[in-house]
Parts: sequence; structure tokens; C-alpha cells
Amino acid sequence: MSDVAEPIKFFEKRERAYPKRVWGKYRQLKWVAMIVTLSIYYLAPFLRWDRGLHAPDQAILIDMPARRAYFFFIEIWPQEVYYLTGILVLAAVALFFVTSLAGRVWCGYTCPQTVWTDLFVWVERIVQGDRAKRMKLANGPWSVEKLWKLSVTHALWIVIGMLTGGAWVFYFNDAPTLLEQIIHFDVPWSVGGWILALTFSTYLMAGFAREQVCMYMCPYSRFQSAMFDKDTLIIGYDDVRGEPRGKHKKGDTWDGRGDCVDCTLCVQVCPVGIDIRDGLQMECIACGLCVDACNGVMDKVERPRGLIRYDTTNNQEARLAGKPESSHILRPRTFWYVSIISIVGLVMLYGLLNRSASELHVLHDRNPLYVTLSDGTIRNGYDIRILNKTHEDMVFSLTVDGLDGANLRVQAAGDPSADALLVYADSVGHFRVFVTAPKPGAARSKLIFTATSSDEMISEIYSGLFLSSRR
Amino acid sequence: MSNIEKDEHSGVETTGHEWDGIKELNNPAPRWWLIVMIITIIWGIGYSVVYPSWPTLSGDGERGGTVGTMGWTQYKELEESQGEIMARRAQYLSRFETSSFEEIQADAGLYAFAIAGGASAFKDNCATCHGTGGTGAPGYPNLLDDDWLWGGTITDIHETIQFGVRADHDETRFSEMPAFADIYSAEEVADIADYALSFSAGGDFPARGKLLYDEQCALCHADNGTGDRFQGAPNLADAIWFYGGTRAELINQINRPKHGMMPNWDTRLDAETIRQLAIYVHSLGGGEAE
Amino acid sequence: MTSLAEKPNYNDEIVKWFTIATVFWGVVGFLVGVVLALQLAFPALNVGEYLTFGRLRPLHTSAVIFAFGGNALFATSYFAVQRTCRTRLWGDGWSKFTFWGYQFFIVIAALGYVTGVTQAKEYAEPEWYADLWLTIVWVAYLIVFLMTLKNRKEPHIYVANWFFLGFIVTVAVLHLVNNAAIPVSLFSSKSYPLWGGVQSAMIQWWYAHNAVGFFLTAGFLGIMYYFVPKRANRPVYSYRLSILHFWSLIFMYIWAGPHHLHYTALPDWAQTLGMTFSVMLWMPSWGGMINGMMTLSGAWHKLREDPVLKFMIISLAFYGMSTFEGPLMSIKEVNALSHYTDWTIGHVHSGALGWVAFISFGAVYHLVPILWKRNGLYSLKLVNTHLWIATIGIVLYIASMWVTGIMEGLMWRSYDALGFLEYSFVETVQAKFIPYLIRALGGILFLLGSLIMVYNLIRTVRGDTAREPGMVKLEAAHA
Amino acid sequence: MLNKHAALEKNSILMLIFVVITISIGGIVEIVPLFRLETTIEPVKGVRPYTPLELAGYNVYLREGCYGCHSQQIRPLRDEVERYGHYSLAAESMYDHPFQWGSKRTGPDLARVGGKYSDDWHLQHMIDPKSLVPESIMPKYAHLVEKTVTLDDIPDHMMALRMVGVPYTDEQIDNAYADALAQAATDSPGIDGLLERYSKVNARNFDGRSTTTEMDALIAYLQVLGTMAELQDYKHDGTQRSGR
Repeated sequence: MSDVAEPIKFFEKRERAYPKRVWGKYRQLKWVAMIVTLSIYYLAPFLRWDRGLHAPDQAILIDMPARRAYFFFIEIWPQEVYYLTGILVLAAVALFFVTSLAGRVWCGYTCPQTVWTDLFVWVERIVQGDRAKRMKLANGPWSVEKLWKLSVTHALWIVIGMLTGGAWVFYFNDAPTLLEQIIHFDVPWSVGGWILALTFSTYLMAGFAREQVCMYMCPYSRFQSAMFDKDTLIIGYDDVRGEPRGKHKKGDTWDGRGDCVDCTLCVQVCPVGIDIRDGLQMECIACGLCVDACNGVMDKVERPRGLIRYDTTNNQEARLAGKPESSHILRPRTFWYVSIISIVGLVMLYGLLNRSASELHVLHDRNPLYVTLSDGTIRNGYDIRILNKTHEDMVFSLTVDGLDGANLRVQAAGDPSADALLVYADSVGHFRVFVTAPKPGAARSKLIFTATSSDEMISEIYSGLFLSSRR
Repeated sequence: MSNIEKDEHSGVETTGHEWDGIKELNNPAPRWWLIVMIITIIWGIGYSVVYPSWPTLSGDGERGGTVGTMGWTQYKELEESQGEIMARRAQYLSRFETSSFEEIQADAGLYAFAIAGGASAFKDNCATCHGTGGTGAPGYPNLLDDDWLWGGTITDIHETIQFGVRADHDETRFSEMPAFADIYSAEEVADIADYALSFSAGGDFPARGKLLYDEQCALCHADNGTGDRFQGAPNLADAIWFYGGTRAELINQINRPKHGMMPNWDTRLDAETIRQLAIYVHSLGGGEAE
Repeated sequence: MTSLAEKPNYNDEIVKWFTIATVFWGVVGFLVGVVLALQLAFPALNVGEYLTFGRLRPLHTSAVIFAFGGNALFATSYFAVQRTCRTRLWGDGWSKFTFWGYQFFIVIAALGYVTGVTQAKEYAEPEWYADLWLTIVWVAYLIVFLMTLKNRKEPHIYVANWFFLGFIVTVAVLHLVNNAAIPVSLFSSKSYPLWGGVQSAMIQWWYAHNAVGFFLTAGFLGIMYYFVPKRANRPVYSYRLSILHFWSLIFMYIWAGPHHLHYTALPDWAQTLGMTFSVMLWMPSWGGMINGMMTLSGAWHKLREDPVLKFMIISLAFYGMSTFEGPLMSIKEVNALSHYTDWTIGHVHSGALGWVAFISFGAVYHLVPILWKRNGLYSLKLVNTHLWIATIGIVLYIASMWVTGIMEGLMWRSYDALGFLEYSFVETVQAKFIPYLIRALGGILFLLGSLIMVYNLIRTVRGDTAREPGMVKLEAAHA
Repeated sequence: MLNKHAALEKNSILMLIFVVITISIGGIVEIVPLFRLETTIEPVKGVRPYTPLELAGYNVYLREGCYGCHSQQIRPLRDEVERYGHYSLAAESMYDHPFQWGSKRTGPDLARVGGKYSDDWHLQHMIDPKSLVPESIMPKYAHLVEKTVTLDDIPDHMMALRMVGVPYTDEQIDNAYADALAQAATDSPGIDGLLERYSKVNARNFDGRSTTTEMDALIAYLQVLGTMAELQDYKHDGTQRSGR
């Protein structure tokens, strides 16, 4: 930019990273993480869970039209969505916890953005070859070879993208049925739209945007960086051991020089394209591939492994000062995080275990508040809702207490008796109820409604009101 | 720009300006930032073409704005989404038309359908006189209690709604109480009122009151004041008074009876709506078995 | 570095006052917020006639936005403009007037809310006399700021000052148009706004959304542009990005107001404009986040040690999250579900607590040792404690509100098999009880954090130093 | 382009001018056309300015900050139309200075609450919401029954409203005080004048107290909400049903 005459570019061309293949234990861990996370993602919708006749048998299902969510033995109704708050809080604190312990390992191993990018790079490598070949292909002129290799790569990416979008919609529909529909190209518009959108965004995010998402866009990655302290494991290059770096020929002495042979493999394998030897940088996602690369080189040159390794700032500083390493996994922060996670987890568990199988709601009429009948008695009207969250039809009996001479009548089709209110499985029973009583002394009297299931296993109580005239 | 220097960390040049020690790097903006912005702008333009989005100079178009290529308005969207719900309900309509009141009362789906339809029609057509809650007002019957002028079975209610009361229809329900002020003296009327009040309140009554009542009133209101629904004669023996239950109000009514009127709805509402209304009113609490 | 000999005699006295006011009103605003959160969970806490939710809510929003945020903006803009212009703040008397004038405005506005004097327009509740007074104060602010810019010793105006200037001018325009009103009489506190019905709605949300856009975004980006590079001791990442995102941000933000009025009686075309521009606003908003984040590259290690810098980076992260969530919620289909629910409340607080308050805390922690000429803060450990308590508070808050909002939206729209509404309104109210408790807990933690800050700052001003080896050194380097 | 921008960076007034221009465009495009009333406000009959008592009630509603929890805007979404009634029209709030559409439903929408519940219900609910709806989280407003509504300056209020475009007639302003008292009393001699000056007025003693209280005013206001417009004549007439 020193040449002022040159037209000024407002936008920077991106330096693409072409990560080189690497072998080692962190790479293996990453493969395992990828296989596990992707398998869960792709296969989970096909797990079945028997809930009886009246509920879907998909283990994990979000049924939007019916407003129900299923997760194995848990079933969530809309008014119970607040459990999600607990899950979100748990997730956030767990992320804090893991990050304070081991840095951005979430980013490096399990974040969908990283996992899919890794998958896409793997495809790229299979079709186009390793780093050098890919760079040559990308920078070389157009040729038949370049054309077909790029076409195959992109075609495969799009296929993966479609599978991704396809798997997503299975969580919201009955998976086997939908799969059959997809095979017959007979999918509802909304489903097709979701598949398209996710295909496109997967293709874009993992194929093109890649590490830029983590660098610029993802707020959580920035958030995590603020969670580091000096006892957090980070990827560290051992300056003390490595410098001064330089090329090394077999047989030369190692005296008076560092162990780093400046092979730049650590840079070549890096998915975000940084040089870890410059110290930890904001781009680093703690994936450990440079550790693997360096360890391989150290084995070859017969020096000890761990020139680059998961390390803490405290240890780095201690070494620099010539002191023994001293890092602490147990520290106030980790203690607090674990405490919060345990408390929230226990509260949620308690809530889930004590989740009632039914609910009783009573809405008093607002217009009119009461009716005077011909014999001078007073009648109040109520809307009763009995929620049956079980998977079997249930019969409830409804009673009122607390008011002398109160008489209850259910107004519904077939004139059902208040002793036999049928509420279908997994649904809400609405009943119109009239309570008649001799005029009470007070304008407002308490009236206790009780709904009891026929097997007397469930009994819900609602404290309501009976209104009358003031005089 | 003499102060341009190279940042030692990134190797990028600064712009040469400095404020309180703060310098600026001359980095270009990230290209993806521009690309995403352009995508959102293209999307915005596309959306503006498809949906109503810009005010027109002339004031023409959808409420003064351009009409999108799809002709979309939020009100059309409403109609479409309501259509889905209506379709869910429509499955009941055809069965409703062919079912008797008894059949409807026995079928949860049809019954709920009738109540919902009736409630909706009630708000627009009946609430003006009978109140939004159906409690009525002096001269306008309370539809929730168990006291009926013309009967409280669904069939009775249906007929009342269909043909009205003292309405302009051949089959309308009709009754007329004479104005007794033209026949009796004020004292005599007061005695009748006292006797009529005793049906519900008990206690002593003037003998002349009973005499005149038996002579003139019992024919319609019955000997014990319980009224006669065939003639629309109110029950005088219960706790509910149509035109007010004070002695003065009663005397007024005997002297110069008010005669309420209810329109016949057969010309205003379709037959199914009237049936729904009958079921709805019957469900309000005072409905009687056939 | 500018040589010290040239350093003008900066007017830091006025910055001190505004800083004290920031902290004071911040605590008041958070406290009232906690009371409101508890009132929603336990309505019995609505005591008497003057302290009901309806009257306290404007007190909370105004205390946080205008009293806490406004004073923070005054303090930081007065501090930064002097230094980036290398000149003393123009007009000592004028700036003093802006201080007392602004505090007076806050007090008369707040008294009005509690006694029921209100225009009943969200975030524009002060009545006509308070509005008139604020106009005078605001013009004085503009003059002080412009005159200082005019007297600058630097050839260029620094980017932070673009944002401060944009914020001051635009807020003036918004304030004047939205608050145009006819008082019932000269001696009546009551007035009727010029605009009614649909125009009133459009102008009000044009105002309110840009109060967010210019008061809470542009103004606070000004804070970010001075304090982040200063604290990190790094150059601003990209001058060109500054230009691009400044102009695109102020151009597009203005259009976004109608997204508060989706599916209302506002004509469709205006709603669409609100939506499309909100989505297009995504990248201009993120420009500020990118510039701030990337400024820290090269100073990344400082994040491990300097909790003040952590406040700033977390605030940028929250800024990024809420400026992504905003465009998302402006999409009609999403808005149909989210509007009128607690999702909006959660969204606002992720911006207000996460972005606005955190960047202000960062700035205040940076300012206090400098203003009172101390070697550093009393305790960086306490800053760290504040940071984490407040962060957990925010997480509890936004997680519960976000989920509650979705729950409400789903329940309101639920239909049963016959095609009738499944839930009554009051059932949704009942279902919100537990999330309301979690939200209140989040608010209490946030308030607690701010009290820790107050303690830390008082000790700092008194000149105390906690024994935290290695920490003070770092502070001193920046002072 | 960078050099051109430098000109702005060196001149604060120029920058100020550019900022003002930049921020004006959006506002002008979105706001100005809305003053073309014939396209903005739907043709629907029946909407009239508030009676003096309703206006006093509207001001109580504003004063208590009801808009913080209650919206008055039914969106054209099927669940809202079903729950609350016909979607709101621009015409229905055209005399509201300021509008009360709200932004949050901590409580239900009130755009069509008029006539939905009885006066008795409103009275009791305002005195102690939990006594009628145990789940309610609304504050108590019992003090409104104790306070006589201030009507002395109601003509001034109407005059101010006339200046901002609400079509109050001289006659309405002159009789404002009497009309307000007449509306809250049963069998008041002033009722005929009130009915003559305002269409479709609910006139009765709303709170059962002998004085004209703020509760009277507020209930009078609530009971007229959403009832003025003659929606049956409105062309976009969707099929509306409302829940209980």
C-alpha cells in the first residue's frame, strides 16, 4: 500500500488455508470426535422409543404442529419448555468450565463448524491430493483435470450438505416415513425448503467460509478467549527448548541451538493458518494438529516429543523463570463451575422426576360472575382443563369442596357425569362446569376443585373461587 | 502521510495518524464482510420486489405502497392460515347439517363445533340486547338462569330464535297482557301486586288481591303464579323478575305492561347458524332436557 | 507517542463527575430492574399506588438507558474527545451545565414516572417540560463537543468521535420529532403528542429503535473505539472498515424501526422496509465487532491477565450475538412468534447487560485510576469476580427469557385437534413463574456484581491497594 | 474515495452535515407518506373521539403505565383473531395521542376488551386481580375507586387534542364536564345531551360508587375499546371468532 498511485483496495483477498495431512493422537481424537458426533447427528432420528399407541415412537422428535418435544423417556409440553432454560444454562456453564480447563477444545473437536470443515477438507484431500497438490491445482491454470477435480469436490460437498439438511428435518418429522417420502421426491414444501437452506449453508460454511467463521463471526469463540486464565491449557510452543530454531542435518550437533528444525509443518497442518510459534493467537481453535505434526518430526530427528504441546501460561512462565512447573486444575473457578453445574443439574433432575402427569386448570367465568337461579340459589360457571400427559386415555372424577351445599354439573356432549370425565392420551380435556350452591354469606368463597384419576394414582387440586352478589 | 509505519506484530502499515497513542492499521476490510452484505442487499431487493415495500409517489397500490409480485398482503395471509383451521372444522359442518339436536348433543366434536359457531354468532347478533355474557337486562331475558318465558329445551329455544317474539312473522311467539290501569283502580292493582309478590316472598296478602288475581291473572299465570310457557306468561313465584321485582315495578307492569320484542332471525341468519345458536344458548347453564 | 510536554491541561474534573453519576445511576437502574423482576414473580410486591410495575418500569428503562448509559456516554466522550483532539474540553461552564442539567433532567423525569406524569411512549416517557429542558442540555452537549472538535490539534477526527458525533446529532433529531407535543396548559404537566394513531406508532418506533441504534450502539461503539485500542495498546484493526461500517450503520439503522410493528395496522410496505433494512443492517453492525475483536489480535495474551479487557471483549461478543439476533427477530415469520413475548426482553437485555453495561464497566474501570491519579485499581481480583458473577447473571437472564418467549409464542398459537385454541392466556402467565424466578436470580447476580464494582472503585479512589502481586504493574503501564 | 473521506475527517461541520443527511433519508421515506391519510387509514365508519369520561380513563391508563404489559393491537394472525377478535385497524387508534399499541403482552391484549367482560368484573379485577384470576400477576389498583376523577380541566385537554387533530366540536368541549358526569351516572338528565354528542356511548354507573371516580373513567374507557368501528361493513372482513 506504500504506492499511493495504486487504487486503494477496500477489501482484502483472503489467504486460503490448505491444511496438510497429519498423523498422531490428537488427529485420531479428532477423527473419533467426528465419527461420534456425526453418527449421533445422522442416526439419532432413527432411534425408536415405545410410548404406546397414542404417541410417536421416535426417540428424539420435535413435533411442531402438535407442540410436543420427545427425548427418550421425557416428553415436553409447551408450558414446560422452561426446562430448556436449564439446558441452556448447563451448556453455557459447561462451556465455561471446559474452556477454563482446556481452552477452546470445544471449537477444536466438537463444534459443528469445525467438524464439517474437517469433513470437507478430507473430501478435498481425497479428490485433489494433499496440501501441495491442492495449492498447485488452485493456483494453476484451468485444465480438464482441474475442472473435473473441482467438480467432483464440489459435487461431493453438495451431497454432504444435502445429507446434513436431510438429517436435520428428520428431527421434526417421523424419520422413516419422511425418508420414504424423500426417496419418492414427495416431500412437503417446508421440508424441502429446510433441506435446501441447510444444504446451501453447509456448503457455504464448511466449503468456503471455514475458519473465517471462527475468526470473525462467532461471538462464542471471542467469549471463550475471555475465559482463559494462566492455568488454562493452551497450545504452547516451548520457546525455551525450541529457540534458536534452524534447519538441522542428520548427525549435526544439537548443542547451542533449539530443537525446532523450522520445518514449518506445524504451520502447514494448521486449519486456521497460523504459526503457533508466534505464541497463542486469537485464531487458534486448540485442535492440537500442530502438536501431532511436531511430535512426528521430533520422533524423526530423535528429540523428545512435546516441543509444541498443551501447556499453561503458568508453566510457560515458570520455565522461563527457571522454576518448577505449577499449574492447578483445581482452582476457585473450576470449583464454582462444577458447583453451578451440579446444582442446576440436580434441580432439573428433581423437576423431571417430579413432573406431574397431569394438570388441572380452572378458569372462572368473567361475564357474568354469577347467576341467580329461580329458587334463589347461585350458580357459577367455570372452564376446566385437565391435561393428560400420559400416553393412555384416562378417566377423571371432578369434585368440589369447601362450600356448603355446592353441587357440580358438567355441561358437555353426552351429559357426562362429573365422575367420569374422559381425557384422551396426551391431550387437554376441556369441560364446561357449573357449580350451584345456596347463596353464601360472603361475596367470595373459596372453592377447591379436585380431579382424581380413576385409578387414584393422580390427584390434582386447584384452589378456586365461588362468587356471589355483595348483598 | 509521513508517519506511516509498520506494525511489528502484523506487518501491516498504519495510516500515519495517531490520537492519544492510538494508531490505525491500513488493513483492508475482510472480503467476506462485503460479500455477506451484498448478499443481504440482493436479498433485500428481491424481497422488495416480491412483497409490498416502497411508498408510491401517487399514493396508489397497497395502502400507498408498491404491490409485490405475489400480491401478498398480511390480510390475505390471515385468510389463508384461517383456511387451514376452517378446513379442520369443515369436516364437522356437513355432519352437523344432517344431525338432529340429540345426535349433536351426544357427539363431542359436533357439540364443540356448534358451541363455537354459536358463541361467535351470539357476539355479533344477540349480545346487543342479551349482553355479551347473556345475562340480559330488565326487559331482556337472562339466558343463563333456569327461568324461561317460552321454554328452555333446545327445540323451544330454536323456535324462539327462528321466529322471534312479537315479531313480524306468521309463526312468531305472541302474547299480550292487558293494561289493567284501564280496568282497575290503583288500590285494586296494588292489591293484586301484593298478592303476586306473596308467591315468592310469602306472608300475608289482601283478600281482594287474591280474588282479582284468580279472576283475571290466573288464566295465564296459573293459580299458584307459576306462569304458562305456552303463552309466554312469566313465572311469578320464583326469585327472578323480568321487569324488576319491587312492588312499584310490579304495579307499573300491571298497569301498563311493557311488551318486549325479539326479531325473527330466520331471515337474517342461515338455518345452521340458528341451530348453533340454539345449542349455544342452551349450553349457557339454564338449558332444559327435551 | 505524543511527548508528555505537549499534553494539554485536560478537563478531567467533569469526567469524574459523570463517572460517579454513571456508577450511581447504574446501581439504581439495576436495583429497580431486580424489583421489577421480582414483582413479576411475586405481584404482592407491587406496593401502594406509586411503586406498581407500570410506574416503575419507565423508571428502570430510563435509569438504565438514559441515566446509566447517558452518563457513561458523557463521561467517555468528554474523556476521549479531549485526548483524541489533544485539546482541553471546550467551555468549562458549558460542560458543567451539561452535567447538572442532565442530572436535573433525570431527576424530574424519574419523579414524574413515580407520580404518574408520563407521555406513555416507551423510552420517551418524560413530559413536555422535561423534554424541553433536555433539548437545551443536549444542544449544550453538541456545542461543547463540536467546539472541542474544532479546537483539535490533530489533523483528523478520530473514528470514536465520528460515532459520538453521529450519536449526539441523531439523538437530537429523534428527540425533537418524537416528542413534539401540545401541553394542556402552561401549568399542566400533561401534554398531547402531535402524532396520533399509526403515525404516532411509526414515529415512536423510529425513535425508540434508533435510541437503541444511536444511543446504545453508535455511542457505545464510540466508547469501544477509544477504550479497546487504548486498553489493549494496539492499533485499530482497519481504518477502511471503520469508514464503511460507520456510514452503512448510520444509514441503515434509521430504517429499521417498523420491525417493531410487524403485522400491525401499519401499512405493509413500511413493515417490509423495516424488515429488509434490519437484515441488511447485520453486516454494518458486525463491522464494529470485527474492528474491535481484530484490534485485540496481537494483544491476545493480555486477555488472560486483564479482567478489564475481558469486560470489553465479552461486551463485543454480546454485541455480536444481539446484532445477529436482532435481524433474525426482524424477519416477519420469526417476529410473529417472538413479538409481545419475553424473547424481546431477553434480546434487549443481552444487548443492555452484555454490551452496553459491560463496555461501560470496562471503560469505568479503565477511567477511575486515571481520573483520580492512582497507580491502578484497588483489586483486579474483584474485577474478575464482578466479571464472572455478572456473566453468569446474564446467562441466567437471557437463557430464561429466550426460552420463556418461545414458550409463550408456542402456547398462544397452539390449536387442538378440533381446530380451537388450546391454551387460555392465563395459563401462559402461570407457566412463566419458574423462568421469572431464574430471571430474577440473574438480575440479582448482575446487581451484586455492580456492588462489588462500587466497593472496588471506592477503595481505588481512596488510594488503597490490595496485595495482588504482579497485577498492579500492568495497570500502571496504562495509566 | 479515501481521500475524499479525509475531507470529512478534517471538517467537523461537514461531517455533521453528512451525518444529518444520511440519517434523514430513511426517516423521511418511511414517515412522510404515512401522513397521506386516505391510504394509511382504512375507510371504516363509527370511530369517534373519546367522550370526556373515556378520555379521563385513557389518561388513567397512560398514567399507570398499562401499556408496559398490555398491547392494544390485534395482529392479523389466526390465533390472535380467534383469541381477541377482529384484527386492529389503523382507523381505530387514529384519535389516540399517543397510540397505545404496546410492545409486550405480560397481560392479554386489550384492543377489543370493550363489552367483553362485565363492569362488575372489571371493578373487582382492578381492586384485586387475584381475587378473580388466582394466576394473575397484575398489581392491585384499588385506589382508583377512592379517587374522584379530575374533570376540571377536561375541556383544556380536549382543546389540546383538537389542536393536534382530534375533531372535537365546540359543543362537545363546552359540555365536557356535564357529559363526563352524565356518563357515569344512571338515569342522569344530562344523558340525552351526551348521547346526542357521541354515538354508541356506554352510560352507567360503572363502579357502583356515588361519586365519579377514576375507576368509572377507566372502566368507561376499557368498555369502549374496540367497539367503535363498524367492522361488519369493512371489506377485509376475515372470519373472526373469539374465545371466551
